[in-house]
Amino acid sequence: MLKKFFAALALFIVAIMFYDIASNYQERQQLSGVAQYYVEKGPSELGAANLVTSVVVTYRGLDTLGEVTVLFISAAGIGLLLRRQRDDKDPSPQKDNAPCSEIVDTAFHLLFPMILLFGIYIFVNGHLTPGGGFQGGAVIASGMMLYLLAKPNNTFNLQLLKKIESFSGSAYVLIGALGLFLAGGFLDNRVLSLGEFGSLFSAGLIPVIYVLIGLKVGAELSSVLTKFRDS
Amino acid sequence: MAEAILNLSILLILLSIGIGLIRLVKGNTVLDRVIALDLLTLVSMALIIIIAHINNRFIYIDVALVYGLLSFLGVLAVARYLEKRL
Amino acid sequence: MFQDLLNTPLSTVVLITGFILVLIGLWGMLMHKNIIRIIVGFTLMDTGIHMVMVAIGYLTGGKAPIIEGANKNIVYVDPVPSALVLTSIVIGLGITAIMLSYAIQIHKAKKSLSIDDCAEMKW
Amino acid sequence: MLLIITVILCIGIIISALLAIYLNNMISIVISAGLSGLFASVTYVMLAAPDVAMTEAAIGSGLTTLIFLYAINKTKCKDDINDY
Repeated sequence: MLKKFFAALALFIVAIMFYDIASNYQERQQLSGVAQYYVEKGPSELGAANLVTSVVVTYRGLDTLGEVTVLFISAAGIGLLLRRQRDDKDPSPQKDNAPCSEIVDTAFHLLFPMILLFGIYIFVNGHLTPGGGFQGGAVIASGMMLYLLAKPNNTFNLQLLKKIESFSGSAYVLIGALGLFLAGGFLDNRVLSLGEFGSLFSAGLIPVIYVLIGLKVGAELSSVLTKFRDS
Repeated sequence: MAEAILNLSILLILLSIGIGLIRLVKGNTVLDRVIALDLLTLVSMALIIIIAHINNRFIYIDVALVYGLLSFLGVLAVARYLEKRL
Repeated sequence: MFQDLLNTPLSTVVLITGFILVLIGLWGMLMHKNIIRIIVGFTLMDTGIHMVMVAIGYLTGGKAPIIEGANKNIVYVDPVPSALVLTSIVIGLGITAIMLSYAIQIHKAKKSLSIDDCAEMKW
Repeated sequence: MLLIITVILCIGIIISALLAIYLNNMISIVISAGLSGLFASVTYVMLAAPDVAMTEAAIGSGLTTLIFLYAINKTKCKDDINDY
């Protein structure tokens, strides 16, 4: 009872705070200064049609690097927490080896390449259409999730996933450092030529960096799923 | 004419969202709620496409494509769990 | 009065929903004893905060910030909150996964998911 | 028209969040939490943020549900049979 009272009190205080914000809120009519700069100068400066992409990859690129690092640390922490001890008292119960049903099997063979292709489409076209590395990586991890559900007895090659992850992570940092020497600064995309606005090979380094981010996120989320299943 | 058809389809979609929510609230078993999840995913896919038409931006359809390819995965995961073979 | 309600901006509705969602998630986190239910409350809070941030970035009549033509008169929404929320959702998945792996470890050690059984640090 | 759609979506979000707090069955809780993410992603499309909507769709529809189900499966008691 006392616990309920204190919980309600805490909720009430937070609600007062939120009420103050919500009652003074008015929908904005114009952009703030920084966003105004991004919208006006972004397309001609960086050559990417999708402004969110240019903010994520170039203008706030260092934040994205930190974010990818956080994701890597969380995947490593999950691996550390869910590792199987050598003297485990009760081993995980044996799964029956019966194959899964006909429908799931057929749908797996039909859909698995399509989902992977769609993920690749999303992160290659990140500078033109909505989407990008994080979304494409999540779609690829969903394809791997379909694999785990349809083939319960197989496992991934975890070493290969780890290699893809470390390769793309270090290539990301190296390409970022390349901009330090050949262009304006760290993670600047104007190392390659900007190309024609709106075509696939444009916007300098943005597609390359987004492909690397997509591979890294996809490999990390797939290894998290595998660790959860095998723990 | 086209405007009337558009409005009618929005009304039907909102009606089916309401029906799905009723099944979600009432549903006695887990299976009812899974069916409600599937229905609501399909209906919101249609809603995204209609919003793309209203705003006249056809790049929004990519979001509906993601739903179309991946929406069955949640239902499949719950089904494998209920089979006790996850 | 009724006319005013019909002219409510879209983002106000979404902002208020986000705040209510944060309150619901906080209530769930405070009132339940099962660790997995606490984590579900955390994900609800996460979604609410994302909705608030997206609503703050919206401009009246704004279009998605993807440039198609050279028309200067189109109003685009703010791209910065979109970029922040984009990364925040992925990090939210990582945090949820790490909390769930802690829950699995606690269950392995104590054979129970109730937080009342984790009493070592209690005083 | 857009306002009506948004209000109904927000009602859906709040109803599914309340269900995720108050239901007693674990699987129903996970399904309701996933549904609140789904409606939220349609709301992001309404607010002209398709990138965010795509992220929420790709992550909220499958991956979160699967991780929660694995955790529930690992922490289940043996005599817990009222799953349906």
